[in-house]
Amino acid sequence: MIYEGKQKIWADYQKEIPEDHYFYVRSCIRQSFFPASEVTFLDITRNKLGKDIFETEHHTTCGGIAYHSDAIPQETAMTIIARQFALMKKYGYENYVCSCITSFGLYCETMETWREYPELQEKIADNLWKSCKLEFAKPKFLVHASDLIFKYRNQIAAKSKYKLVNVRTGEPLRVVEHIGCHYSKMFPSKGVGGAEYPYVLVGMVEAWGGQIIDYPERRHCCGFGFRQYMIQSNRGYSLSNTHKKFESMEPFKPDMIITNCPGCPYFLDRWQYVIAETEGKTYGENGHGIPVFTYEEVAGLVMGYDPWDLGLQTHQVGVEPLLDKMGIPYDPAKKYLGKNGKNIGEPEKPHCLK
Amino acid sequence: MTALLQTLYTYSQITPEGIIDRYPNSYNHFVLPFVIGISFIIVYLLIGLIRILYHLTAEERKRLFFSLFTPKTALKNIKDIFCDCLLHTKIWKRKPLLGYMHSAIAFGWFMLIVLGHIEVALFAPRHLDSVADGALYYPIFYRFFIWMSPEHETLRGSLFFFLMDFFLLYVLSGIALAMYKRVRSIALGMRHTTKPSLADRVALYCLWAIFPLRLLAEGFTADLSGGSFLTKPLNMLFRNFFGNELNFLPTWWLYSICLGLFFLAMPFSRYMHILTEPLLIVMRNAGLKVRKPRKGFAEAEIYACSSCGLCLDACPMNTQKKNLKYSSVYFIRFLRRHNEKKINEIADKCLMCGKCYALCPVGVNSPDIRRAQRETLNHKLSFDFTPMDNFRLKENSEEGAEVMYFAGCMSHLTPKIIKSVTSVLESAGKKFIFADREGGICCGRPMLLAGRTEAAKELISKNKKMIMESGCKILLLSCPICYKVFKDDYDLKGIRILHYTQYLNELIEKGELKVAKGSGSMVYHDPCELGRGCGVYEEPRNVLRTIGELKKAEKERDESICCGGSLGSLTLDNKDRGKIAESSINNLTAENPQSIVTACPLCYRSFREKSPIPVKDFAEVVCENIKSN
Amino acid sequence: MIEFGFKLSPSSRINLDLRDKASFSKLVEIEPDALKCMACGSCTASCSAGVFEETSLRSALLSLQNGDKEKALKLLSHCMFCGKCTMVCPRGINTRHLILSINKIYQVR
Amino acid sequence: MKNNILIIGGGPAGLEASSILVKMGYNVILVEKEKQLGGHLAKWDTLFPDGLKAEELLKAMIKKTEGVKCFTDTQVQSVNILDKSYNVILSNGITVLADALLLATGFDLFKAEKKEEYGYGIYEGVITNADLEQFFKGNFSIKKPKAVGFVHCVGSRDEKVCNPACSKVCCATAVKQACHIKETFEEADVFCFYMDLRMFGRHYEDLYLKAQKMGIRFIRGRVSEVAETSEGRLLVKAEDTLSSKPIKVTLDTLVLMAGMRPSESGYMVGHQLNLSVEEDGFFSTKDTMLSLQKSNLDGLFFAGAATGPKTLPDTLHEARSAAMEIDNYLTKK
Repeated sequence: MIYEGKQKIWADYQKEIPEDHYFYVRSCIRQSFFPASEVTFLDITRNKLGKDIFETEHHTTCGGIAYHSDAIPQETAMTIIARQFALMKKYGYENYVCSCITSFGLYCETMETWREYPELQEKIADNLWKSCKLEFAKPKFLVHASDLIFKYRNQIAAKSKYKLVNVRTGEPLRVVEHIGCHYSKMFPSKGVGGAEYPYVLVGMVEAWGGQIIDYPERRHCCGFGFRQYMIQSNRGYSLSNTHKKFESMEPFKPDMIITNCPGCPYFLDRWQYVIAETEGKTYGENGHGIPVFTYEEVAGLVMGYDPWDLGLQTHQVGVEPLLDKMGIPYDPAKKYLGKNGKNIGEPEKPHCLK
Repeated sequence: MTALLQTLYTYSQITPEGIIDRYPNSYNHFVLPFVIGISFIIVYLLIGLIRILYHLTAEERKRLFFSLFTPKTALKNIKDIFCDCLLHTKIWKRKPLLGYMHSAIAFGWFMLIVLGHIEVALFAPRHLDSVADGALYYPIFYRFFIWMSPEHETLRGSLFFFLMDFFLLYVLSGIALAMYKRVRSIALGMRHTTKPSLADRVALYCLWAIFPLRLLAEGFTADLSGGSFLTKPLNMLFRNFFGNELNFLPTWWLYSICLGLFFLAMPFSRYMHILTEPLLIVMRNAGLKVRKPRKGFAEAEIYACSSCGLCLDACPMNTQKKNLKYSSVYFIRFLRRHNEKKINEIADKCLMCGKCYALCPVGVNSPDIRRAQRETLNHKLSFDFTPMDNFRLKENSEEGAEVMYFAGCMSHLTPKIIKSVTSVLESAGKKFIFADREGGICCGRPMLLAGRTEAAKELISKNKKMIMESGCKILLLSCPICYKVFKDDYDLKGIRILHYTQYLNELIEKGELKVAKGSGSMVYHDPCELGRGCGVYEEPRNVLRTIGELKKAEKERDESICCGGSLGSLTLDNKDRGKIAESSINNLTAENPQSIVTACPLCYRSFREKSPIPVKDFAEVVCENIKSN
Repeated sequence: MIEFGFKLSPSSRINLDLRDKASFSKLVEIEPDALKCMACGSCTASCSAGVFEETSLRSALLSLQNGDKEKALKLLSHCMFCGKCTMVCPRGINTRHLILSINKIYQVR
Repeated sequence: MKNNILIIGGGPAGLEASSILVKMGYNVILVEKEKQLGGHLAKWDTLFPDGLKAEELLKAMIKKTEGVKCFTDTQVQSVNILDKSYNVILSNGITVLADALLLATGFDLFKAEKKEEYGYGIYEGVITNADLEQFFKGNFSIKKPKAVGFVHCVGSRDEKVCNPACSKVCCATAVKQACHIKETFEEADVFCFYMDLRMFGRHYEDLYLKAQKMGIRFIRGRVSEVAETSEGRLLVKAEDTLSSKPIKVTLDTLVLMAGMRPSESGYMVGHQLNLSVEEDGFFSTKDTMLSLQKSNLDGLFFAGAATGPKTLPDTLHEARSAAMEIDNYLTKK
């Protein structure tokens, strides 16, 4: 892999990301699967870096899941989005940051459609007025939360306590980055670094001391695909996608995976358990899996957050080996203690996966 | 019969006067080489015979045994052995000089042996009593052991002397020709001859030496033991040169050594055929067939090959010198030597045109052995013909249609043939069922030729079912390959199987189809499977003669040259096939005909690729010349 | 092992790294024509057995080159050896010997 | 003194070369075996890729040949190589002492009846590309077809007829003719059976796209046999190799795209001069790159399809460069 070649491509896909003042919307899935990630995001940006990130409890889903599952038509999804934009306008913001990749894709798609067909935008504005009596304005800048962390990566690095380095060997950790499909595959110009070699996560990993590994199936979807995972009998398809990625990355011996999408970390994490149970195969060292993180979790680890405050105990693949490598102290006894100090219950031990 | 033997026996007990054994015990050391040789060959033959019989199935052994005592086959055996082994009538017919050479050596030698034994039986019968009395060698060296007083020379005795000298001369003339053939084979009508092996050479030179040595030896002793027009003058000549005290023992030693060496080399040389050919004739006449490429009947065939190399010139592949090595004679030689790689290579290459078999003086059916050899490798290959199970005739049999036309796979690539056949049938007012208008099951012959007998049998049974259910009376074929297998392997009771050449000939002879005389000249090519394969030579010619001027090919009928397109060969490539087609066309156009007519879709296609003159199908020619009423 | 109600689906991708190069070179050795096909499909179109069941030398050769010998053998298992394909092949391939050789090399007994 | 130049073959190559040479001031004699000039061009209706009328092109070309002595319906009877010239006796009795000879003998169309399984001359609906052009010109009739097929590579890329090479122009011709058929018989289904579609020239791909847009169906598979249905239509069999399935379709007209074979009359001339031919039967040129117009004989030149299949523009380029080569040769002499 010629690094300079990738740099040339990255140079072509520079995205303008304003420094401050964002209207923040959450992700349906991440709120349930990785609730600590969004909390960490807000904590880092607001409290550690002092940025103005506004969020309101009045925002809803973007409609993406329903839209991609053919449950609602595009116009409905657009109207929901118009309402979000109306909220942004109402609270006086012009920059829009969303936590979810599906949403990000849908916002891009909607904005592009409106650009091509202004009459449709008129119609949606009309719909919104009729249904909610609201008026919206398109955001001046639309970014994904990972874009922001990318933007702040050096500030985070400056405040970091730990690096993505194996403290025992001094070698940088070998990191697989996985980008959500809807981040830049639909509109390469909307993603940092484009679609073929997205730079958004690579930039973070490099800034924090890790080493990115590039494996053959890096472009491949994690297998999340709404239609596949929603129906049980189709999940084999989803599983096979993930399996293919792991088979492909296995020879590179990655220490961890970093992702920027709601579904990817979930599937990359949980399917390792299913593969281990059905095929008897594990991909990490000594029967462990490869731990999978969201970018906020990685940022949090680097900045010295307590792993259990980051919600790492909710992962299927144990994170302890990685914490050991990075030299991050943790208290195993506190792993399953809730915020209130009470035990939240321990999951059943898997047969195969350590 | 017994009475006759009795008298003969009593008669032989009387030693005629004036014949005296010159040596006590009638023994001299020089007979040893011969005795060793003859004993070896007898033992070898016995073991070989037992081996062959052992590898026959019980059924085959029974058949062979009964055939020996069935007068018809027994008589045929005798006739065949006499004509083929001794007189070599087959070679006479094709190449008279070559025939003379063979019969001179074989028949002449045979007569020398027979007459020698009769002579001993008449004049020194006690030596035939047992091996201890010298029964093995005495008749051979008779002239050495006796002294005959000239006063007692009888008419009967001199007749024998004359006959012995006569046949010796006869043999010597054959040997002289054989030597000449070694130098210039083309003079005897052979372009290529086989390369002799070491054993062949030893046996050959011994054979050449035996009879001149015999002449010398008997010449030396002619004054003592009698002689005739050849040996007596020679004896006189010797006396003039060497004086009366002739030391003749060395020539007798040499004679015996040559005989002994010849017999010792025999099993490893081509001359084994002298002894095995009668066995082959007997087994063939009993109706035995090749089942395995090297055991049982095939072994008799292999050892009966005289390695004469007549098949070299016969083989159509030998238009290219590089293909000489694939001829039957080498195939059989490698079978004898167990050279597996070469055996398979040669077996697969052959076009199976059958010309080597047709021309073989011994009648070794090498195409059959090749097929059996292919089977050893290919019979295990699995196949699946279940999809063909439900094949039914697509068209309902027309009311009163007696003829079923089975075009075969290949005819579908020559629409002209199909169109001609069907329109001729229509002109003759014949209703017919077109069995494979929309495609059908292959006849099985190609499979059979590839040595996949089981697969072929399955195809055959499926087709058979279809044909029997159709209720037709005549099965009409336009492809000789199909025709051959339908005729030989199908067993369609109550159905006449006809190639279209036969059928159209019949229709024309019966007047059901009228053809006009055209003006063009043509030559007819005998397709291998139709001519040599099924013996159909006359019918097509008959029809063609009524249509136009039929010219002759340089070689035709059973000597016709394969078109090169044969399905028989598994490995011959396209280029080599083209070369064969060219040579076949050259052969056909010897008399400058205006067109070539053939009766096989494969020949038709092969020729059309290469021929400078128009190539027509038999049915096409008939169709063009139908006289409309 | 836990029953999840779904499982890994096998990859449909042809993996050329896994193809049986040794057997194919053996095939080429005994029948060099194996390399001459230009995939025109004449053999398949004229096939006598193809009337009854899918039979294709062209496709079989491709399958062998792609490492799927089961498919190749299946595509040839109904071959009646009639030789029509030899006649129509524009590259002059000895199709019958090729089929025979494929069977000899790839059929496990 | 004016040099004599004899040009054998009055097709596009011969015409183009003669018009240039006559302008250069040479004494040009053109021999054509047919009654009319133009070669295959005279028998063609329109030309690919843009549908130019062959007749107009030919007219313009013939017009330029003013001053050329044209002998039509004339063949070369014998050629002798003299010291620095050629002595040529023509079938009309005229003897020419030529200082340079240009072989523009072109090609013959492959005899489609040789592909027995396609049934040319047996089934009524089976015609050749040349027949179809005649139809377009109004000199040949076909019944209004419901479905038409084009078989590419008839007599090309086929070892069975001893021509393993590609004839270069048939693909584009077939697509052009297919469009033309579709324009003539709008209702008809049109199929092209191809092995590889070789649309290599400028605008050829546009022609292909045009054909696709007209609804012409391209099937990647070579037709293997043709049979007649009970209604006298044509049952055509091929394999659709892209779907790996044998297919059959019933057509009314099947057009065989006969390929290019060396010209027989050209071969006769070359034979007398002992010119070497390559395995494909076409004349060998002096080398394969720099002297494509030269032969191994001094003063003998080639232009056009005498040295292998060529498109019309290629042939005309060759004619022009042959004229240059001849001029160079004669000036140097």
